[in-house]
Amino acid sequence: MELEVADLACARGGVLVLEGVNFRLEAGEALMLRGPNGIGKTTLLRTLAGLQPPLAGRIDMPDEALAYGAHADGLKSTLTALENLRFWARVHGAGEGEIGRALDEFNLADLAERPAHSLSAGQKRRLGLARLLLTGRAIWALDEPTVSLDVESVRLFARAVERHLARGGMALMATHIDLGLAARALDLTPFRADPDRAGKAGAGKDSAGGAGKAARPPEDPFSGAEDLA
Amino acid sequence: MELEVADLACARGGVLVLEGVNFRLEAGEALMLRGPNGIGKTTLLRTLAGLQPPLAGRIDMPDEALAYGAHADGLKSTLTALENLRFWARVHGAGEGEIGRALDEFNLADLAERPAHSLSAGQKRRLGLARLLLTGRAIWALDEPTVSLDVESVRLFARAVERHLARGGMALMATHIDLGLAARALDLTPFRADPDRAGKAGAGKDSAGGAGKAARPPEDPFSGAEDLA
Amino acid sequence: MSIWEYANPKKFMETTARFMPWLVGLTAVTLIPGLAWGYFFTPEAENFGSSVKIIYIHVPSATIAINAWIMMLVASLIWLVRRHHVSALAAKAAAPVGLTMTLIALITGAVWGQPMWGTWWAWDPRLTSFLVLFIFYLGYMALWEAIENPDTAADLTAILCIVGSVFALLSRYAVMFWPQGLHQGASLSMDRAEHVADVYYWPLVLSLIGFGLLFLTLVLYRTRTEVRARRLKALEARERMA
Amino acid sequence: MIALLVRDIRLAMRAGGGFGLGLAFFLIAVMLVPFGVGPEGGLLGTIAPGILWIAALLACLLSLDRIFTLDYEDGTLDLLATSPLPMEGVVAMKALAHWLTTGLPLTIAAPVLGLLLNLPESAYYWLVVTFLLGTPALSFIGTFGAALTVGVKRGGLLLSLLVLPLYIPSLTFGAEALRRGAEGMANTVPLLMLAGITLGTIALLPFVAAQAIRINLR
Amino acid sequence: MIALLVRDIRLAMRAGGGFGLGLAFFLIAVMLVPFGVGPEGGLLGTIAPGILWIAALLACLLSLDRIFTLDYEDGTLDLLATSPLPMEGVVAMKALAHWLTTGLPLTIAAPVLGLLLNLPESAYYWLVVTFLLGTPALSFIGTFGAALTVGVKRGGLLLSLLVLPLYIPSLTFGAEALRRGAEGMANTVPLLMLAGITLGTIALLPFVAAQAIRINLR
Ligand code: HEM
Ligand SMILES: Nc1ncnc2c1ncn2[C@@H]1O[C@H](COP(=O)(O)OP(=O)(O)OP(=O)(O)O)[C@@H](O)[C@H]1O
Ligand SMILES: Nc1ncnc2c1ncn2[C@@H]1O[C@H](COP(=O)(O)OP(=O)(O)OP(=O)(O)O)[C@@H](O)[C@H]1O
Ligand SMILES: [Mg+2]
Ligand SMILES: [Mg+2]
Repeated sequence: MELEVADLACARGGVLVLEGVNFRLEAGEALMLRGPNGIGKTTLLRTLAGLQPPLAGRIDMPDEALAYGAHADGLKSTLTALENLRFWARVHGAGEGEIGRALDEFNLADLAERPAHSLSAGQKRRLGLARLLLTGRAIWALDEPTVSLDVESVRLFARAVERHLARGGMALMATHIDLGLAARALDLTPFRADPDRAGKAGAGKDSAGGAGKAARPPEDPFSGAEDLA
Repeated sequence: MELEVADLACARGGVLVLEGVNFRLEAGEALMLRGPNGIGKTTLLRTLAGLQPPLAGRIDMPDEALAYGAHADGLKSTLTALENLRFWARVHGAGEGEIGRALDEFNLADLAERPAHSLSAGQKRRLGLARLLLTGRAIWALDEPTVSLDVESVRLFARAVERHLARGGMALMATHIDLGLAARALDLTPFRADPDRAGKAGAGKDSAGGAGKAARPPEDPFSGAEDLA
Repeated sequence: MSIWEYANPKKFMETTARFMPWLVGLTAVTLIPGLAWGYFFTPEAENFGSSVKIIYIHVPSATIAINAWIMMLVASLIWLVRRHHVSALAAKAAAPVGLTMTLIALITGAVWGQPMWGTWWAWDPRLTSFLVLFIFYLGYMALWEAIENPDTAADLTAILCIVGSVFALLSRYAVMFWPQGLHQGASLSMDRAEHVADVYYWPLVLSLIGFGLLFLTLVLYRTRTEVRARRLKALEARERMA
Repeated sequence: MIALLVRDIRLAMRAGGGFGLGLAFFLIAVMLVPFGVGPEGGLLGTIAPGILWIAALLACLLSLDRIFTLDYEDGTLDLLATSPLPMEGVVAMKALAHWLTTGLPLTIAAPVLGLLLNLPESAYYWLVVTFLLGTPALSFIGTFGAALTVGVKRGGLLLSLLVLPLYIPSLTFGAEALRRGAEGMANTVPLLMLAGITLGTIALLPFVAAQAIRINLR
Repeated sequence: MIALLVRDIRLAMRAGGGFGLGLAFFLIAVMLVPFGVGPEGGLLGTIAPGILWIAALLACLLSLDRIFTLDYEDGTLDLLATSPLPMEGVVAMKALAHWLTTGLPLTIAAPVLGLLLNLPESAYYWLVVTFLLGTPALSFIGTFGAALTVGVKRGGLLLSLLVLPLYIPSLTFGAEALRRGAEGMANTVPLLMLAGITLGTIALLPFVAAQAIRINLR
């Protein structure tokens, strides 16, 4: 099993954000996505999760292999922690045993019967992370998973990731802090889309077909600047 | 100007969370609130901000001296960054010059005309922090201010805090990461409310008036367990 | 020794535990004979037929339904002013009882209206204001249910109860502008000779007292349950922190 | 999929979840009519079929924005979209849960409200029949509307605006079938149309709505 | 304080902000009536005053949960509570903004809809007068209801349940004054009551609502 991303371009709110993203991830590997605020980490992760189509390029991985963890945790505040996990377990076909293990792994056993709205920010986050174990999926794509976590919980999480990798899983994380994991880092800064490129290309002569290199994102038909007048 | 907290007790969702909190902050000082997830950092900050009444104890500070920064940023997603700031400036009576300075200090000038919903997580956070400069208040009480910020923005923020302290301000921050500020830390773990105390006292004989030491939070009249039958 | 002492949950539980059985007994000895007397030992009215006997349920339940709201209003005020937890819980406990009484009055009224007026329902001012009361009970209970923190819920429902009372009075006055309706005037008041014949009078009084006691019993029972529920919550919270 | 249905119904039953409130709104909206129009029985009886249908429709409408918006705001919808459940199934289950917690209770309560409005005796049977045939369409159409507006912050009003015109055929046929039935006239045609609309929306709209959600998440 | 008013109106004008939607709902709800009740002119004219008032009330209702919930969810309300503005002022401004973006447009649009419903000629003057006198109360009462339910997730339906009964006096007096006015009868008493309720709610409810918000933030 592997994840290969080739020449990927993605947009957010109609604006081209990243292009030419290339990387490869093998079983047991983790990749940390780095880059300043607004570079496009969230955009990239959402594209990989299939929530938005790539503008260009390829994403090669098996179907239904990726578990996405977003900024928001997807918790129902009136359900208890356990009920929340049980719902996701049933959606992904996981059993009761796995729920118990997920609770233990994130030190949530004491909070199992509490409604989610009465948890503190970090406790909620832990619950959101526990869900990952129930998906049974190999590729974890996580957006700032450690937000609000205290030092101890960060360690719990790092250990959970290590175990996941040891089982042959993969992880892809956007984070600004150091988790102490042995992982490659991928800085997204070089892939920032050139804001001028689209305009320049559109001004060229062969703008009719957009049949340039396949990996180039298609031109925005409105980006030509010369006939604005 | 100073902030003094004496024997403070606070509750969250009707449950006593912290008691006997004591500290003192002088002009130019910063205090980092530490403690594991769920210890009560958010609860303490909300109490200081006056959003919930303390159960017992004293909070001594001038009126309207505290600016609160919560987990949520209080941004209107359909307004632009500038419009958002301008609203808060008018609420707090700050002028246009201060808005410009706040934008500069958090490197937001380029984003000023963007609607807030099109900002990335870290950009939103920066905008939320810029609001603090417009309140003109001396005590900043911030709940995990650096969530989602990249390294560069954390540095911007640290510098803004330092400038605020140099002007004679104070800061009180709950955070799990190290900001590189010269600041005292206050670990909240020792103030965790003793879960048995309330019950024991309630079971005692003189539970009628609750007229014990003034600093003690009043008994929860329902905590006596003996005649549940 | 002040009456406020009973606002302490512990004291309240002890005291009520002592006289609950007596109260239940007293309710039984007024309500059962009252209703039995009314149903089996009064003559049928010449122009009302046997349907007149519904009066022994209809009038007391209607009376209690209104008074239950007034009791909730008073309890809410006490909670807001003196912050006695038991009074908040008593208001909460009274709502479902009041709602049920309102429902009983509405249903018996409808059942009675069919033979009397030839219709189950008419938009008569009195009936209409009763329907409004029904809605107020529903809203009050829904608000209690919707808010998790019990003290917050107590505060907000108390505010709703007070504001709601004002608006309930206003709407009562508003429907007076409608053409006057079919409903009976006062039957027990001042000049009873004019309204209800003596044979119907005493059983009615008895069942009124019975319904009053029934209300008291139910409210106390439910208040005790609410106190226990709160204690359970406090205990759970304690275990959680430990 | 069943897990989703169970969860949605459970959420509706929990504090603040909205079960019963649709019903309460129906009751109140019907009650308002005499306050506005005046208490005269004959007039009320004449307009009762239409009023009941309109009120049911508005009660449905008010609960529509719970269908997806909560799940969207707390991130659940993103996670569901990446889960093994097909989005079409998710949409269908949500519509079904909405009907079970709104349309069905309305159907059961409608006869009581008919009493309040002096509905003629002959109409009660048809009241229940038309509601049973018609309300599922309200839920499925509403779910489609909710899917369209899921990205709009507090889109409740926009949602109403989009959905109300789509409700007009169901309303017209439903009220017409009820009125004719009450007067003892033949009402097979409007009844068939009503059922047809319901079947059509159940069969087709989940696919369209699922597509709308995918576009909105993008 | 003016800043708050300006901001609220501006937010309402922005995409998805809901300005105009209340109006649209009013339009559609009134339009539904002929579909439900049947197109007969005389009947429509008789019920028109009541229907117009009820529709206005429901249109108000639908936009109530925007008043505080958005500000609560994104943290603005916490920040406003710690700002120098008194909470009473915040509440009053929000109610005023709500009226300016809902009640006032409704008042202006109502005569047009009166045409659709065959409202008798004599009624148009009174339609505008009763709306002008009555709709501010709807906004202020609604703001109070919104303050009570601000902590309840997606409390829209609960809000309706709480607020609708509080609307009954305004509705009854408003519709009665309109009906009497249209028939050339004396309507000073209901008109005075209508105005009295509006003044009373404007004077008192902001204080109560501010208290409710403080309790909810706690
Ligand atoms: C659904 C229909 C009805 C409702 C909601 C209703 C409601 C009420 C209410 C609210 C009261 C006032 C109790 C009090 O003020 O202490 C009352 C009393 C009474 N009702 Fe009804 N009623 C209904 C139908 C009827 C009918 C059909 C009759 C008989 C023809 C009737 C006869 C009476 C009488 C005799 C009283 C006692 C009056 C008094 O003591 O003040 N009611 N009802
Ligand atoms: N709806 C939108 N419309 C237009 N631009 C947007 C929209 N949402 C985000 N953007 C822009 O797209 C870029 C990428 O945003 P993204 O959220 O992917 O960044 P990020 O790397 O996750 O940043 P952060 O570390 O702050 O979370 C940013 O410059 C942002 O301003
Ligand atoms: N609504 C509520 N009802 C009951 N208990 C609550 C409620 N909200 C929070 N709590 C509990 O109160 C305690 C304090 O919560 P608080 O949010 O103050 O913690 P915190 O120190 O800010 O944690 P974090 O670092 O995770 O943000 C926690 O144990 C939490 O579970
Ligand atoms: Mg991001
Ligand atoms: Mg916190």
